[in-house]
Amino acid sequence: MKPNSKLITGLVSTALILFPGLALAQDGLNGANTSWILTSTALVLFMTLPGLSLFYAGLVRTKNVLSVLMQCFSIAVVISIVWLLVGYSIAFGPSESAWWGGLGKAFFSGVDAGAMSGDIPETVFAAFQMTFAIITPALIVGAFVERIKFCSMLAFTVLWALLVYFPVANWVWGGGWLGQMGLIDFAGGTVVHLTAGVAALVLALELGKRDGFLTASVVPHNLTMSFTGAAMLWVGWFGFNAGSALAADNAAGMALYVTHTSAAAGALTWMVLDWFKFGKASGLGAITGMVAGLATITPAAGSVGPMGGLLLGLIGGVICYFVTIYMKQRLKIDDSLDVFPVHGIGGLTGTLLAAILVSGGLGVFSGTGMPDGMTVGSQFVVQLIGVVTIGLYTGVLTWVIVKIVSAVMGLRIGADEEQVGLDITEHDEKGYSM
Amino acid sequence: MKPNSKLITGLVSTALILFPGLALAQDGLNGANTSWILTSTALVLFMTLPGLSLFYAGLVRTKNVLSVLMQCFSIAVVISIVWLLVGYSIAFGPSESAWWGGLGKAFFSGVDAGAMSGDIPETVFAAFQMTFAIITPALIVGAFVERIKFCSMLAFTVLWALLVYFPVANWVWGGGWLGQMGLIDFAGGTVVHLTAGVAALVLALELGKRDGFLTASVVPHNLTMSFTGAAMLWVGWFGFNAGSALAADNAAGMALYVTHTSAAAGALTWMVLDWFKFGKASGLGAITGMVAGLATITPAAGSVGPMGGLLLGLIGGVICYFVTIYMKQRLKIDDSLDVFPVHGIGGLTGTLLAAILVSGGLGVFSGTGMPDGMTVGSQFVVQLIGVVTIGLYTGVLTWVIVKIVSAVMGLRIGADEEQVGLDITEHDEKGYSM
Amino acid sequence: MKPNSKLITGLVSTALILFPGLALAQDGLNGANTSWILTSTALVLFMTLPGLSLFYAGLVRTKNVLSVLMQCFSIAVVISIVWLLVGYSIAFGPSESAWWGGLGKAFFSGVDAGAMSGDIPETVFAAFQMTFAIITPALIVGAFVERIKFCSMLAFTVLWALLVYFPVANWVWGGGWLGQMGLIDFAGGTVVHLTAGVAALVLALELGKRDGFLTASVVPHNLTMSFTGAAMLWVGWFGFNAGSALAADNAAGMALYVTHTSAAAGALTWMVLDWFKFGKASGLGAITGMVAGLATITPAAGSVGPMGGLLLGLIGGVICYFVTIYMKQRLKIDDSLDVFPVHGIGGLTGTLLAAILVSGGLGVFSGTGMPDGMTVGSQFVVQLIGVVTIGLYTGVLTWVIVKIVSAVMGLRIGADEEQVGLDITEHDEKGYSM
Amino acid sequence: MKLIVAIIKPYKSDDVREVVSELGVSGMTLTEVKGFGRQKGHTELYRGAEYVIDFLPKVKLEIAVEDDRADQIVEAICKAANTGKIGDGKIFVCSLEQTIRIRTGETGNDAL
Amino acid sequence: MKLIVAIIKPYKSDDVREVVSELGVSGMTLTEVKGFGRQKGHTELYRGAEYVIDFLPKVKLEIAVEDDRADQIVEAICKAANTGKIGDGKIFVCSLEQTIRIRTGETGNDAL
Amino acid sequence: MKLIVAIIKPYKSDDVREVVSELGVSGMTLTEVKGFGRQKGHTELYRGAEYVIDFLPKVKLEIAVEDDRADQIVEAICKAANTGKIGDGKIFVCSLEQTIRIRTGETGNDAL
Ligand SMILES: Nc1ncnc2c1ncn2[C@@H]1O[C@H](COP(=O)(O)OP(=O)(O)O)[C@@H](O)[C@H]1O
Ligand SMILES: Nc1ncnc2c1ncn2[C@@H]1O[C@H](COP(=O)(O)OP(=O)(O)O)[C@@H](O)[C@H]1O
Ligand SMILES: Nc1ncnc2c1ncn2[C@@H]1O[C@H](COP(=O)(O)OP(=O)(O)O)[C@@H](O)[C@H]1O
Repeated sequence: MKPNSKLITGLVSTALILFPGLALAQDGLNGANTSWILTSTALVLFMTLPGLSLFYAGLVRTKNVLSVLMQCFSIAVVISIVWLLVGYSIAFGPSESAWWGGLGKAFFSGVDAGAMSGDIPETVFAAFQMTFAIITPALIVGAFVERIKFCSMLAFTVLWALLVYFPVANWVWGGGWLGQMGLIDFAGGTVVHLTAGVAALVLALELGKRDGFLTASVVPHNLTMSFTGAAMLWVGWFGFNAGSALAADNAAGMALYVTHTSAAAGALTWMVLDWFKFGKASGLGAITGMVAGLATITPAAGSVGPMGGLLLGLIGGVICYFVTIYMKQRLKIDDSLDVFPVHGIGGLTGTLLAAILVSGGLGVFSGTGMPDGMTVGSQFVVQLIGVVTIGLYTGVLTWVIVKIVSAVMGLRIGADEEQVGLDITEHDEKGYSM
Repeated sequence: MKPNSKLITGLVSTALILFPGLALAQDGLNGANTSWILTSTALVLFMTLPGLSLFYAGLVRTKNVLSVLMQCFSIAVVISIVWLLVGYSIAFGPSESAWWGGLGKAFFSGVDAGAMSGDIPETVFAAFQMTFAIITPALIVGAFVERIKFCSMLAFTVLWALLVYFPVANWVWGGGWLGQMGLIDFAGGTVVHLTAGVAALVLALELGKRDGFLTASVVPHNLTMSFTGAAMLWVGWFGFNAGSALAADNAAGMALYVTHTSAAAGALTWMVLDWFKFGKASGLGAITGMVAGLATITPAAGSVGPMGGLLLGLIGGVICYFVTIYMKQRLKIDDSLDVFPVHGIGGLTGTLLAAILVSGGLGVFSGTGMPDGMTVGSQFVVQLIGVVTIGLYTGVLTWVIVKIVSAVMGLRIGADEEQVGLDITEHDEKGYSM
Repeated sequence: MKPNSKLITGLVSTALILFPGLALAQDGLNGANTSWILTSTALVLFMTLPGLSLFYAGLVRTKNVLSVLMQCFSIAVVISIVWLLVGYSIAFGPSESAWWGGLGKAFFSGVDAGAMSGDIPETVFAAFQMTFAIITPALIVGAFVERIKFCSMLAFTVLWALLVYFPVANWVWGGGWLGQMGLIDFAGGTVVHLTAGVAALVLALELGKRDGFLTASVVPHNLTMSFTGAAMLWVGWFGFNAGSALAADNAAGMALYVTHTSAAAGALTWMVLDWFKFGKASGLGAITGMVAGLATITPAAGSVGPMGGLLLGLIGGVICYFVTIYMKQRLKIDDSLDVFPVHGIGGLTGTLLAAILVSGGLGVFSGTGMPDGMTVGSQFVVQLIGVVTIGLYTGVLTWVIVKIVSAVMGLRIGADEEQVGLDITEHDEKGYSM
Repeated sequence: MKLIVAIIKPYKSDDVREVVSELGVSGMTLTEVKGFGRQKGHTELYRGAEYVIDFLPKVKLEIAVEDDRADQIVEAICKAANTGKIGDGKIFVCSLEQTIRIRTGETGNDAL
Repeated sequence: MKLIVAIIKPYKSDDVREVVSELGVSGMTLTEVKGFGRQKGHTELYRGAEYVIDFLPKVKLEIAVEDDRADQIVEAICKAANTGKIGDGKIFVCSLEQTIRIRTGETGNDAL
Repeated sequence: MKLIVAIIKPYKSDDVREVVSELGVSGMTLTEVKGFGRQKGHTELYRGAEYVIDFLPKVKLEIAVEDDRADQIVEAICKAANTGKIGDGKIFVCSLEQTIRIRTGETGNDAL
């Protein structure tokens, strides 16, 4: 494809002299997209550290605050290492298989300073995806806070990433079978939120309830901390969703806008529902609704329009609200920080609704238009297949991993340790010594 | 304007092959600018959530900390929804009127994935501007903390945005009459800070003083929280001011630099003044001076040079310092977190001084040069008109809105509730349960 | 170099019509790089405010928390002013000298809205570098917390920046003799971390120990605050290292990725070592290891590959761990927050190892390849010269400055003030009044 | 000597300090406590669930006084801390065997 | 009247509140305190160093009761707070000369 | 038995704990309190305004001891907590009617 007309060559070099900025564009690098994905990588890491960490840590009791921060932090640490060693390769490696990426890029072999992924450096793509691999197991933390052994938590996390997250990421985003089938999951409704939610549910059931569950002695110790973390999640989510466009373009812009709108709609929903149910809008309700709105829009952020984003936030908000209550009040499952009802159900709802709201024929609620050769019906079937298979796969594998870890090293700390709190028993530290 | 020479077309396609990064430049998209405004949008949201929220929440008493966080958060939520429904259209809609944008873009109609605003996607422009629409009413929170009803606060906010913020934004930035007149307001000295400051003053007067005002029992409960928020404001302000260039270019660079310098100069001023007055530099003084410096530079960030930025920070710092003292000690007005003296006066000062410091003939203090056909005098008159009309308009409209809300649902909580604190009475929650 | 063929001119204007985004590329501006460095500037400021401030403030006792926040904040303030007045010029001014930049750019003269630095606006380059000049003295804070006079601290900071930081920055990055010699210091292993570490050591020795040093009464008052700050440091470091590429390109991508990996490796190392030594992984240990990994990779972030980043984090982690223990337990030096063992030793280690890991012939551990005309040996000698001269220069100059400040205004507060705490004695404020 | 222990509503502590200062009491010690009593605690919301918090924030003031001034001071506290609403609190009076001022070693009434 | 002061493990406070409520005690005051005793404090890590923290978190309950119910209540607290492990805490009983309910001015047993 | 209540400067609490431990006292309870007294509180700044904070941070130590060791211990505390500066604090001594160790049910001196 190299042009060999002398004139053209001359023009091109002239252009390079005139527009030095273009020089970088050689070899296909798009600096603008690179800039935005570098930024998005920072934003998504920021979601976990400190965003999610603070959000979760504020919701537990004082005696466990540091253990939650450490759970999130150490997950980021070990996943980062595993990502380098094999994770990236399993998820995005060059294998032809529709089931995993193979080990061709283990140890980042071949991912040197010159490697490209589309029009951005491969290192940038790999770093961006890594931040997703970090936050997904970190989301699960909400299920097992205040009672899990630190070492078992780490072992679980590594196994879970290897057996659940990396393969599923391959299926959907790495060229695997679900992606080939046309599953719409822009930024992780299934890959991230559904897997995390289902895993959380399994863990909550296996671990059992915290001592004092559903009594006033288990109230959040610091809602200002949770609020701070929630606000960071909102901001960071711009990188999560708009970064998933892998470009600084119109798709990114729309993703950012609908993401924001859905967050606001989810928060509003919870405020209104709390107001109806209890006569007051609670702060924790508002920020939880925000997370529900964000989880719901995530798979659909590349498909829906502004009003579609509003709708998703409202619907996701309502559904997550009632599932949260049902799980806690009726089923009495101690998914302590409501990972399944908020992330699992939110991600599931958004993934299914994306099939509808992507349609270009919904008037003011129109999305970006049905993918080629798809109808709302056929797309919905694909989405359903995605949700069901990923949900089942995650549930079964998580259960197996939990059983293994449990057998080998035990899962739950003793009752005495639980009284004292994990900060002291697992880390010999206290959050506050004021 | 379409080129029809075959040769040129050929060259262009060749160029696209050679420089794939350019493909995005089709249809006028500038990826670099898009990248920076996406980032700026995140930065400005970050200023409100968690920045300003923490800054303000740390300054109130423990029993009201969560209510302040909720005020800021819920303002972000409702304004985001109103923005989608009509706000964006009123501020930046297509109407020919010099007074508002009309309803042509209500429900974001026409703002689809292909819509552009200049060389960035319209969604990005709209999202960026939305973050300004969020922070402006959030700034007003400082006036009514610790004593306003939550529902009245929400009603006030929505009405105020509709009747004050969206129209004023149109006048100055949306093609309205003040913009046409040549008012210099780069990032919101009048649109944001003056309107917020004046509204705060009106609300403070209408609401009356907090119980315990000016006694030691009303000291900030957590200055580390305020410090954290202030630092976030500083960082986020880079998006606010440098993002207002709507491009990643020299104007953005200069805006960022002068913004930073003015923040530092404002902080230094308060430290020195505190030192002279009390023998010690207080931390709260330093961060307040920083905000004063930032508010002051905001309208002028596109006009002044580095030393001009320094000067603005110093002057704004001094003026805001003494007005703050005067309002509190002499007038005994409980504008609780000093919104008017810091933001109102800062924004006003910067707007007026922009007329002078924009001039290219001030030696080392030169700015970017007078706009075409303007002299310092004529520009100053324009600035004065802007400040006076926006100030008056905001004052009157705010007063009317307050009276209406007050009549319909009441404004201030009861004395007993004030004793207990808004966290419990308005939200059934506590900030800390440590 | 101006093309004068009519045809070409015509084509170029056509191109500008076709690709309006290119218009900005005139005069050599690269918008993508500008966007990323604007972002990086925000990220690096974020490292100091609030990142490092919170990291440090959480580690001191309640009575000194605000003083630490104020130390970091006021350092940012005064350095920003000094940077504008002379600092930028000394570090990056136009002088031909290999020892300093001269005063040609004092008061930012000539740095107007049109000035360029490479393909980004000079204001952006200057702002980015300023954030480095801010964080370096802020790192030193860790050595003197809880016992230094506020005014002496400010005087020391200004003198130290003038006599140590600005010149050393010139030597390495501003065209000075070490840069000419080929010293590899991508983002500040010597300029930032080594200078800060050595200065910290000198100050710790001169100031003496805190009352209660090495007893349980001097435990961190709020590890959740330190954790929050540490997480912000991690995120902000992306701007620090990847921004140092001064472009949004492959070098930036690799720098970001290896930076992240080294942070994770450093954290893992400390967790494992704590586990072996004490039977538990401590949270403070984990985040300290993270900082050690980050300091170590900093000079090498432009030279090593992914596995090289892992190695650096592991090695830096181990070395910093044992030096930290040795300094505290054996030498009983109260470098209170371990600036020397973490930053000084980390920066030194990374600077030396860069000579090896830059090599392209290390298989999976290969870096970007030896610079032209260099061997591992010759490069190592250059690195050694850099480390030794900068270390010695910093040590001597810091000692002189400390002696001068000490003689003129005293350095350490009185024993009574130390009991009461700096928040009250130096600022008439308290961190918490809950 | 008597030790007067008053458990009152937090926002009343400044008022009480003032009245007893006026009566010549030169010192007192304040502790933040949580009280359980007839006054109902408040409800807290947690994601669709409601919890009743039984313990309410109160302030405990301890004031050591000479025997003959105890009644007068108790009365003054009672007045200053009274709002007429449930939860106003209690005053307990114990006998104090000895008081020592650490700085001087003074004992008894001199130490107050 | 007696003032019963019980220093117990923090997580036992709800249990104790319940049993004494059942015995008709209508109020009590809780303070978060730190206890030093036979129970060993824990170790804290700080960057390669270890510190022993001597003081452990405890809760102090103060309950004013009529003389004749004191023994019964002390016994009940003892039972509810007992875990059989070192550090369970202590109960101290002092004599109370007077009690006043601030709201009503009632005194003595009526004020409890 | 006696209950010794010492209100001291916070940074003196370790010293006091040490000396009384040396005298064989095996336990004590510490509460963070705020003291009002002859020692002047500090000034706090708030955006151009100044407030005087009357209450200063203090630490309250409660130590139950056998009758015959009370004087000796009071004296030791006095010495350890003394700085000679205003605000050193006070020691109050009350009579204790009963002490019970929750873990074992022991009473009286055995429970200390
Ligand atoms: N028997 C008691 N022993 C110790 N403290 C008590 C007792 N009864 C009440 N209190 C304290 O007094 C406070 C107020 O008591 P409460 O019964 O609510 O109202 P009132 O004082 O108006 O009767 C309680 O919150 C508690 O702190
Ligand atoms: N002599 C004492 N005076 C006051 N408080 C005491 C005394 N001895 C113990 N305590 C309190 O009781 C708590 C438990 O005492 P400890 O000796 O640890 O165990 P145990 O109660 O099982 O003997 C201590 O933490 C302390 O708060
Ligand atoms: N009458 C009192 N009753 C209870 N506590 C007191 C009394 N007087 C002083 N205190 C406590 O003792 C502390 C020290 O008293 P202060 O008058 O400041 O100094 P000094 O003990 O040197 O006379 C006070 O802060 C307060 O906590």
